[in-house]
Amino acid sequence: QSAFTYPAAWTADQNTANKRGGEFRDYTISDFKTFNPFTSAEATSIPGTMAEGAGLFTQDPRNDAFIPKMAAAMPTVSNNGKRFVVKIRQGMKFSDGQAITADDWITTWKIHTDDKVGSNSYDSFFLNDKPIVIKKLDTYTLQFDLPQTSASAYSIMAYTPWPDHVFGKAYKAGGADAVKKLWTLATKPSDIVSPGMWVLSGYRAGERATFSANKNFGAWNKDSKGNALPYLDSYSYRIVADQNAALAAYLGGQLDNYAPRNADDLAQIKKAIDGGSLKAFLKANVSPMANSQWITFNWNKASDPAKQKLFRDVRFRRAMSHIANRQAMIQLALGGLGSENYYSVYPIFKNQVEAGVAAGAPQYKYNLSEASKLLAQLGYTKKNSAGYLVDKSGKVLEFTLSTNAGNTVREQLGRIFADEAKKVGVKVNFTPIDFNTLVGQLTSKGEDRPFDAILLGLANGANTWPFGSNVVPCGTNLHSYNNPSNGKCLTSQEQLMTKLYYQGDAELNDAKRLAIGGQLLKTEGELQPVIYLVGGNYHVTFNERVSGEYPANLMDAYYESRSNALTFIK
Amino acid sequence: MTHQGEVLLAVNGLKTYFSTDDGVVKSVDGVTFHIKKGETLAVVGESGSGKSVTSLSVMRLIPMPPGKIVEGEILFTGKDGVQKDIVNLSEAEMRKIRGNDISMIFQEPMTSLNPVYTVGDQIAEAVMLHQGKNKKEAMDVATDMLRFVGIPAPEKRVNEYPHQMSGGMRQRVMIAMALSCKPALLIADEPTTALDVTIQAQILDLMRKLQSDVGMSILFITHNLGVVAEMADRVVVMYGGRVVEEGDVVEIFKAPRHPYTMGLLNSIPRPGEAHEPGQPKGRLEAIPGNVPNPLNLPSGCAFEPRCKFAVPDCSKAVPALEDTGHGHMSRCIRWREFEQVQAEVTA
Amino acid sequence: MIPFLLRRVIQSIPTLFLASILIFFVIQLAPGDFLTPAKLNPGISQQQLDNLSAAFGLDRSPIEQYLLWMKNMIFNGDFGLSFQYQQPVLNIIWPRILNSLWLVLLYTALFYAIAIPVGVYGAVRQNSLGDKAINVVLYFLLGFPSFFLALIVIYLILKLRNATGWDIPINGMTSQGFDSMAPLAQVLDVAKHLLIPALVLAISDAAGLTRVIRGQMLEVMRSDYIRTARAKGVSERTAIWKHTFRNAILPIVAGIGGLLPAAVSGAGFIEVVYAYPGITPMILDAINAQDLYLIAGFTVITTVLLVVGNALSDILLAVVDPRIKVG
Amino acid sequence: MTTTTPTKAARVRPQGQSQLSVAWAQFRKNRLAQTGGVMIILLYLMAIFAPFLAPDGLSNYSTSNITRFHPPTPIQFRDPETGAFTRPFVFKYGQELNMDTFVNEYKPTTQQCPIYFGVRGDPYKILGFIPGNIHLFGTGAQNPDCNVYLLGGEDLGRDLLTRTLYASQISLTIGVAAVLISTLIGLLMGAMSAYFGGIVDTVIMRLVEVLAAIPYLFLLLLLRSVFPKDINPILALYVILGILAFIGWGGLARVTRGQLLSVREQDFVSAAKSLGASDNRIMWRHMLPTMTTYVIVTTSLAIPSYILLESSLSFLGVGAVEPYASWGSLLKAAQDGGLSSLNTRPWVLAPGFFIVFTVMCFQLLGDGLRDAFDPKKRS
Amino acid sequence: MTATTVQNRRAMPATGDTLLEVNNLEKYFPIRGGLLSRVVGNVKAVNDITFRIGRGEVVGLVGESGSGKTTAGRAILRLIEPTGGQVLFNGTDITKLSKGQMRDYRREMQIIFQDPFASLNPRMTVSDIIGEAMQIHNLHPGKGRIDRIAELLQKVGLRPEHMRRYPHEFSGGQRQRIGIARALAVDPAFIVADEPVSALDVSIQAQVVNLLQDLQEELGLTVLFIAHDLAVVEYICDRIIVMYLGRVMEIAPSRQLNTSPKHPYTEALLSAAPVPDPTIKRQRIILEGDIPSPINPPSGCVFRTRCRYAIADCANIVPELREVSPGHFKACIRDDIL
Ligand SMILES: Nc1ncnc2c1ncn2[C@@H]1O[C@H](COP(=O)(O)OP(=O)(O)OP(=O)(O)O)[C@@H](O)[C@H]1O
Ligand SMILES: Nc1ncnc2c1ncn2[C@@H]1O[C@H](COP(=O)(O)OP(=O)(O)OP(=O)(O)O)[C@@H](O)[C@H]1O
Ligand SMILES: [Mg+2]
Ligand SMILES: [Mg+2]
Repeated sequence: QSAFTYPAAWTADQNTANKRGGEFRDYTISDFKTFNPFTSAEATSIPGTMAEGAGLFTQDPRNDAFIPKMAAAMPTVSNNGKRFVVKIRQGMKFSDGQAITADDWITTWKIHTDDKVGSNSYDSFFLNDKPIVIKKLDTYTLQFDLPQTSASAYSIMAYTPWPDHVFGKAYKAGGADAVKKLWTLATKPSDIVSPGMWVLSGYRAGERATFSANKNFGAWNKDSKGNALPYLDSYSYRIVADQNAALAAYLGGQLDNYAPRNADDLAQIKKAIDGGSLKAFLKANVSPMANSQWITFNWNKASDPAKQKLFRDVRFRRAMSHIANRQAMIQLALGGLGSENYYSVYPIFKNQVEAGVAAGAPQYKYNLSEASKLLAQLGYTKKNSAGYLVDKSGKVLEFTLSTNAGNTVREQLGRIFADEAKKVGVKVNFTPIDFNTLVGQLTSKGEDRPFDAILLGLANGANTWPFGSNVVPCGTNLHSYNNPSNGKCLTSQEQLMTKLYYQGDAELNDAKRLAIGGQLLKTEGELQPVIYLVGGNYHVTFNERVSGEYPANLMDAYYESRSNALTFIK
Repeated sequence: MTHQGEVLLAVNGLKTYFSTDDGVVKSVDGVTFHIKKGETLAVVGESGSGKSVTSLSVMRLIPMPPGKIVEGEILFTGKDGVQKDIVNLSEAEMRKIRGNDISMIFQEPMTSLNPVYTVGDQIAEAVMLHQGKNKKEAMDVATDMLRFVGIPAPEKRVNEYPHQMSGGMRQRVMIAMALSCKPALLIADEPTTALDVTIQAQILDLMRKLQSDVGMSILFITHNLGVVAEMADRVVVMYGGRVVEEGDVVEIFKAPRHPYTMGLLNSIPRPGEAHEPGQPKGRLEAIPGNVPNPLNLPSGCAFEPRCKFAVPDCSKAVPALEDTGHGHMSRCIRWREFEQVQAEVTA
Repeated sequence: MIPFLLRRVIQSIPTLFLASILIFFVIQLAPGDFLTPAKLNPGISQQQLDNLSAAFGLDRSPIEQYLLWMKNMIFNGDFGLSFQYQQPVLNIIWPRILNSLWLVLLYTALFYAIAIPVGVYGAVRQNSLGDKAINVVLYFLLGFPSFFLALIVIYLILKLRNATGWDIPINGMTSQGFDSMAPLAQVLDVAKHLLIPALVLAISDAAGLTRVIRGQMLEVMRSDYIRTARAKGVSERTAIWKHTFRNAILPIVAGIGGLLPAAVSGAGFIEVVYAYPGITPMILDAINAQDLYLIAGFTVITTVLLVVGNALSDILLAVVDPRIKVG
Repeated sequence: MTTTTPTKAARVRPQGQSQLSVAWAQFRKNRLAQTGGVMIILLYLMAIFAPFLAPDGLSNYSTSNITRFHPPTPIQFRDPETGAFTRPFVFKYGQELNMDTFVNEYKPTTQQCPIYFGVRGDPYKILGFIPGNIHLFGTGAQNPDCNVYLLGGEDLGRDLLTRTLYASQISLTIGVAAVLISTLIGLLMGAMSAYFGGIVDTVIMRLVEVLAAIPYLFLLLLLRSVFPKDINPILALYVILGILAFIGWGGLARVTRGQLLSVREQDFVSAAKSLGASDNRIMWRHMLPTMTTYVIVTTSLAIPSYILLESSLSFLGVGAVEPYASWGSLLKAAQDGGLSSLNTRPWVLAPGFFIVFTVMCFQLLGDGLRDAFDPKKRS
Repeated sequence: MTATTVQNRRAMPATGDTLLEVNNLEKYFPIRGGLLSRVVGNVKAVNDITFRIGRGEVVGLVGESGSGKTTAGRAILRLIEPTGGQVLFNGTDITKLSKGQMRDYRREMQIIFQDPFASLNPRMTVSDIIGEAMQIHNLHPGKGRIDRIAELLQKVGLRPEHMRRYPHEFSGGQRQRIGIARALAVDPAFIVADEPVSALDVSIQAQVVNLLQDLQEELGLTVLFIAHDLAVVEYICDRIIVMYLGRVMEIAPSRQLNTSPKHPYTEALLSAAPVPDPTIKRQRIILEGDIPSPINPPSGCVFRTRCRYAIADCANIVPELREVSPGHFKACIRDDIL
C-alpha cells in the first residue's frame, strides 16, 4: 500500500536537503493530567499530541476539504449519505509494532461511548442523541452508519484509533474502570503506545513532556520526495506558569514557538529581534482568533417583568449593540490589534461570515445617537439629575452586567461598554464575579434566571458548520438568552434558527450549507439576541532555527502555523 | 588573720557614669577604698547606691555604652605580683584577669548560670581558659570544686543542668566556678540576698571556710547589716554613689560616724528585742524619706534631705571623706559631734 | 517520650476531624463544581454532563460524599481519586511534594545562612552604622511583596542572560535533556534551577527572622548569665556564639518542627512565578478546577504534618533546652 | 514642699503621667519611628483627600483620544520658543501604534496644556459626604483633551496617579479594618476561652488549631468563592476583608488566652478579688487592659502584613474589582503586562513602591511602639 | 485527729475573743500528667494546719521559702479555694459561703502583698486603685470618696496629690503604702500581710513596719503577718506560728519563741539569722540541704530529714501540735531536747 504523502504546498520552505533530527520546543500553560486518551479532557494533551497525524481523514488547509489519511481512499457513501464504508490503509503500525486494524477503531468507539468512562468525546458519537453505529466489515474495512446525514460526518470519522490490544483487552476484562486505570501519569512512558506521529519518551511532572518520532509512522507518511516523516527526532512541551513566563523563555531562546497575545508581546519580540538577542520569524495579524466575546441578555426574568420586557425587546438589544464601541475596545483592551465582531460565527471563518453579509445579516455598529433614538422609542426620553434615562414612573434604565473576575480583557470590555452606556444615559452596573458562579447563572434554566446580562466568550468549533450545537437550538445549555424550563423557543426567529441549524448540520453540500448558514446569520443578526463585541488577532512567531511552516496564506488561527510532520531544524 | 596588710586592690577616685536618655547617672562618683590580702571588705548601702557598679567597674564589666569609667584608677596586684591599673588594661589582658585573678559571684543564683550548659561545663570553661587544661581534666577539676563547696554526689551533679538544682546549690556552683582558678580576689555581689536564712547561713559558712582554705580576699557587697557583721573585717558604706563611711567592722557598728550609717543600724530590728506579751511594742527608728533620684542628687551632702542632723552648711558642698582616727573615715561635716553623742549614750 | 507522642496523637484526632469536615464542606459550598467549566463548552451535551457527574459521584449529597471519603481514608488509607488526574491523590501529589521539598530545603538553608549572621551582627554592633544600614535594608525588604520581587528578579536575569550569554535558568526545575545527563550533572542542574527562587524567597523572608534573632540576641545579651560568662574571662566570640547565640535561637530551633508542613505545602508564590513543579501550582490548579479530593486530601496531609510538626517542635525544644521536659 | 518651681518639677518627672504618656515620651526619642508615624499620617491624609489631590476622576478615560499607557508627562516651566518662564504646562501627546515595532508611541505635540491649581473637574465626595469638584491641580475644563499624567497612564488610559491615590483608600483601610476585626474577634475568643474555660476553652482552642491547620491561602480562596460576589463591588472587597479577619484571629486568641491566664495569677488581680470585685469587673477592668500594649504593637505590625496580603490577593485575582483599585490590584495589572511593564512602561510599578513605603513606615512605627512600651527599655 | 482538734481549740489565745479560727486547713495543688492528663500527684502546699487569732492580735507566720505561708494566707481569704478544712471568721465558716455571700465578707478581710510592683495595676491611677474597693462596696459615694482617698493617703504617709499618679511613678516603699491604703479602704477587721516588707530596702522597711504597727494600734486591726525574717516578725507580733513544708511546727508568743524555742526547726531558724553585731560570734546550727519537695514530703515528721535531733520514731509518727507550756505549742515528739 502506498503511503500518505504530505503535499509540498503545505510548506513554505521545502526540506530539500532532507535535514533530520532535532527537537521542536513548544510550551503549555497547565500541567498534563493523564496519558489516557479516554479520560483526557485537556486542550493540549499528551494523547492528543501523540496522535497527531492519526485519524481516517484530515482537513486540507488549502480548501478545508477532507482527504484520506489513515483511510486508503475516500469512503463509499450510500443510504442517502448516511452510510460510509471506509477502507483502511494497510501496513500501518502502532509504535509498538502491532498492526493498526479495524478492531482498534471499534474498540475506541465502544470505550468512548461507554458513559461510565466519562470520555470527553462521548458526544461526538451521537447525532441529535441518536448513536452512530460502527461496524467492522473486515480487518481493513469499517462501516459507519449515521442516524441522519451530517455535515460533520468526516470529522466524526476522523477520530483517533487507540490500540485494541491495550484498551480492548482491559475493557473486556474489567470494563470502564479497568480502562480508566490505564495510562496514568505514573505509567512508564515506554509502555505508552501511539498510532500517530509521536510517542511519549519522557515526562517530568509540572516541567515537561518529551515525545520522540514514531518510526512506524514514517513508514506510511512521506514528504513529496518520499522521505519518511517527521523530520524531527523529538517534540517537547515545557510547562510554564503563564504566558509571561513563556514569553520570557521564548525571548531567552529556550522555546521555538510562542503564541503572542497582543501588541505588548509583539513589541517585546520585535525589540529582541531588532536588538539582535533573538533570531525569529514574526508575523502579526495573521488572522482573527477563533473565538468571540459577547454580551447576552436574560429573557427569563419573571420576577422583574419590566426588565424582562426590555430585554425581550429587539430595539433595546440593537441599541446595546450601537453602544458597544468596538473600536475603542480594540484600541484599549486589545492594544490596537483585533477585529470587530457582529456574528456568532468567529470572523476567522471568513466564508461563512461573508455568506451571512451577502444574505443581508445586519451589523448594528457603534452609534450612540442611533442608540438614543431606539431607547426613546422604548419610552426612555427623559434623564434624571444624575444623567440617567428614566421611564414614565421615574425608574432608571439600568441593569447589571457581569463577567468573570480575573480576566483583564473582559473586565476592560465591560468597563468600556458600561462607560459608553452612561453616555446615552443607561446605567450599567458592571461587576466581575467568580467564574463558576457566572457559568452557573448563564447555564441556569427556568422562568426566572438569576442575571441581567453577562459578558463572556466562547471558543472551539469546526469550520465545516461553525454553529454551536449547544448554542443555537432552543433548549440547549448555552442558548443563554432564553432558557425556560420547557426549553421552548420564544420567538419565531429562534424557531427558524433552530430549524436552519439542523438543516445546515445535515447538509453535505458545502455551498448549500454556506447559504443556510448565511440565512441563519441574517436571522440571528436581526434578532440580535446576543451582542457580539470584538476578538483578538492571531499572530505567528517562531525561532528561526526551525523551518517548514505553512506558506503565509495557509496560516491562520484555525490551522495554525505549521504541520509538525514537515517541520525541520535548519 | 595572718595577712601582712599588703594591699591587693586599691580603688582611687573611681567615677563610673551612665549616659541615659534622661541624663547622666553618676552611679559611682569618686569612690576610693582598698582591700588587703586575705581581708574581707564589705560594701553596704541602699539599693542604687552604686555597689554593683563599683564591683563591675573592678571587673571592667560595665555595659559600654551606656556606661563608662570616666576617671580614677583601679590598682590590682595579680598572681604574677605585678601591679596593674585595670582601667587602662587592654581587653585581652583584662580577660586574663577575669575569672583567674578576680572572680565574681552574683546576687541572682537563679539567672546567673547559663541554662543550656551543664554546671560542669560552665565550671570547666573557666578552668580550660585560664589553666590550659583539656576538657577532661577540667571536668575533673569541676567535680572536685563541687565537692569542695559541699555539693553531695558531685560526680553526678557535674552533669546536671542549673534548673535541676535549688537556689542554694546554684549559688554553691557559682562559688565553685569563682574559686576554680584560685583567684586572689573574690567579689561577691549580694550572694545571699535571694536565699532563705537557712541557706544563707550555709553559704556564708562555706565562704568563710573557703576563705581560710584558699586565703583570698573578698569584696563582699550586701545591704544586710547582719551579714556584714558576720563576714567583714572592714566596711565601706556607700550612699548616692559615694563612700560615706569606712572603717573597721566593730567601729562601724559600735561607733558610726555618719548619720546614714547610724540610721541604717537603727532601722534593723534586732533579734531578742521583742516585747513582752501585753507590753507596748517598741518602734524602729527609721530613716525618713526615700532613696534619692540618681539623676538629681542634692548639690551638697547626698544624705542631707533625709538627715536629722542636717544643718544649712550640709547643702553647700559635698563634704570630704575625713579620717576620724585609725582608718575610720566619715563624709560628714558633723562627725566630731557624734563622738560626743555616742560617748554620752554609752555612758 | 512515647506517652507524650501517644497523647499528642489522641489530642489531635478531633482537630483532624474538624479540619477535614471544614475543608470538605467549604469546597462543597463554593459555587459550581469540577464540571462547571465543561458547561461552557459548546460541544458538550447535557447527557454527557450527567454521565460525568455520576462518574465522579458529584450527583450524591455532600454528606454522602464526605462519609464515603472518610470511610475510604480510615479503612483504605487512601485520600480519594483526583477528578482531573483520575488517580489516587497521594500518587499525584507525592512527586510534587518531593520537588517542593528540595526547594524548601535549600531555601531553609539559605534563609538561616542569611538571617543568623546578619541578625547576630546587628545585635553585637547594636546602633552602629552597619546595624542601621542593615535595618533600613531589612525594613525595605519586609515591605516588598514577594511576587513583585520575583518579577523584578526574572527581568534582571533576562537582562543578565542577554548581556553575558550565561545560561541562567529562568524557570522550571531541570534543563532540557535532563534525563540523559550523568547523575552528578543532574544534581548540579537541579541545584542551578533551585538557586534563584530559593535565594529570592530566602532573602525576602530572612528579613523577618533577622530581626527576631537580633531582638533575641539583645535580650539574652542583657541576661545575668552572660555577665557570668564574661566574668569568667571568656572571649567576646565565646560570649556571643557559645553563650548568647545558643540561648537566643532556642525559640527558633523550637519552630523548626513547624517547618515540616510548610516544607510540604511548598514555597508558595515563588513556585508559581518560577514555574517550579512544586505542590503550590498543582494545588492552585486544583482549587481552580475544584478537584475536590485532591484539595481535601492534600489538606488532610498538611494538617497531619502540622500536628506532627508541632509535636516535633516540642521534642526539639526539649532537646535543645534542658529546662524543658517532654511528658 | 512649695519650694519646687513648676519648671523644675517638669524636668524631674511630670505629675500624673499615664502609661501612655510615658510611652509617648519614649517614642518621642525615636526619630525613625516618629518619621514612620508622620509618614503614615500623611498617607492617610492623602487617602482621605485623594479625590481632591487627584487631577482626574477614578475611572476617567477617553474612548476617542487613546491614552493607554500614556507616559508620564514632564511639567514644563519655560516656553519652548521664547525660553521665558510661563505658567507650568504640559504638552499634549499624540498617540499611534507603530505597526513595525508594535509599540504604542506617544509623541508630544506642540499643543500646550497649562496647569492650574484649584481647578474644577470631576465631582467627588470626600469621606463619602463632603461634596466637591475642586482639584488641587489639573488642566481645567478649557482643554478637555488635555491631561496631566504625573505617573503616566494605565491600561485603559486612566491617570495612574489618580488611580493610585484612590487605591490608597482601599489599601490603607483594608489593613486597618481587617486588623480591627481580627483583633476584636481574637480578643473576644481568647477572653472567652480564658474566662469560661472547660468546654468553651476546648472548642475555641480546637477551632484555632483547625484554622491554623488549614493552609491559609487555600482557605482564603475557598472561602472567598463562598460569598456572593454579584453584590456591590465595594461590599465584595469588604467581604474579602471580613474573610481575612476571620482567619487571622487565631494567633491573637491564643496569646490573649495565655496572657489572661497568667494575669489571673498576678497579685493585682488577687487584690481586686480580695476587694470583692466581680468576675466581670476583674475581666474588663484588670485583665483585658493588660492586653493594650500587646494589641497596639501587634496591630501596628499586623496592618502592613494585611496590606501585603491584600496585594497578594490581587495577584491571585481576588482583590479590588473594576473600576475600583487597590495598590495590589494596580500592581497585579502591572504584573499582567509582564516584561513590557518593566522595560517599556516602568511607571506602572509605582503602586508597588507605595506598598513598600507604607509597609516600611508601619514597621518603623510598630518597632518604635514596641520599644516605647517595653518596660525593659525604659531608663 | 479529733483529739488534736479539740486540744488545739482549747489551747488557743488565752485572753480576748477569737476572730479567726483555722481548722485543719489544707491546700493541695494537683499535678497532672499521663495520657489523659489525670491528676498524678499533689503539691501539699498547706497540709492540715490549725490555729486561732484573737481580735486585735498580731500573729506572725514564718518559715522558709516554699513552706506554704502564702498559700495559707490566701486560702484563709479564699483567694484560692482550700482543699479541705474550715476557716471560721467571727464564727462563720467562710469556706462554705457562696461567691455572693463571700463578697460581703471580703470587706472584713484584706490582704497586703509582698511584691509592691506586681500588686498594683499599672494601668490605674492611685485614686482608682484605692477607690475601687469603695466603688465595689458602694462606700462613701459621691464627693466623699475623694476625701476618703485623700485621708487614706495621708494616713499611710502619702500626699493627696499623689492620687492622680500611676504606680510606676512611686518608689517601692511608697507603692507598699498604696497597697496598705487599698487594704484599709474598706475598713477591714482582719488583714493578711504577706511579706509586706521583704522586697524593701532596710531603711524603707523600717518605715513600713512602723506604719503597719501604728495603723494596727490605731484601728485595732487583727493581722496575720507573714514573713521569713524572724527579727521583723518578732518585733511586731504578739504570737508567731512557724511553718515548715505545709505544716505548723511551733506556735508561741514572740518573746518566748525567740528566747526559748521548743522545736528544732525554730531553733535552727533563729540561729541562722545573722546578728548585726560584729562582736557576737556565736556558734550556729547550720541546717543541711534544702527543703524537701512538697510533692513527696518525708514520712512522719516532715522536718526529720534536716533535724539534728531526729530519731527512728520521727519517720513513723506524725507529730501532733501539743501545748508544752501555756500558749506555747510544738509539733515534735521529743520533749527531751531544748
Ligand atoms: N546599665 C545602666 N544604665 C543606666 N544606669 C545604670 C546602669 N546600671 C546601673 N545604673 C545606675 O547606677 C546606679 C547604681 O546602681 P547599682 O546597681 O550599682 O546599685 P546597687 O547599690 O548595686 O543597688 P542594689 O542593692 O539594688 O543592687 C543606679 O542608680 C542605677 O540606676
Ligand atoms: N498555683 C500553684 N500550683 C502548684 N504549686 C503551687 C502553687 N502555688 C504554690 N505552690 C507550691 O506550694 C508550696 C508552697 O508555696 P507558697 O508560695 O505558699 O510558699 P511560701 O511559704 O509563701 O514561700 P515564699 O517565702 O517563697 O513566698 C511551694 O512548694 C509551691 O511551689
Ligand atoms: Mg546591686
Ligand atoms: Mg510567699
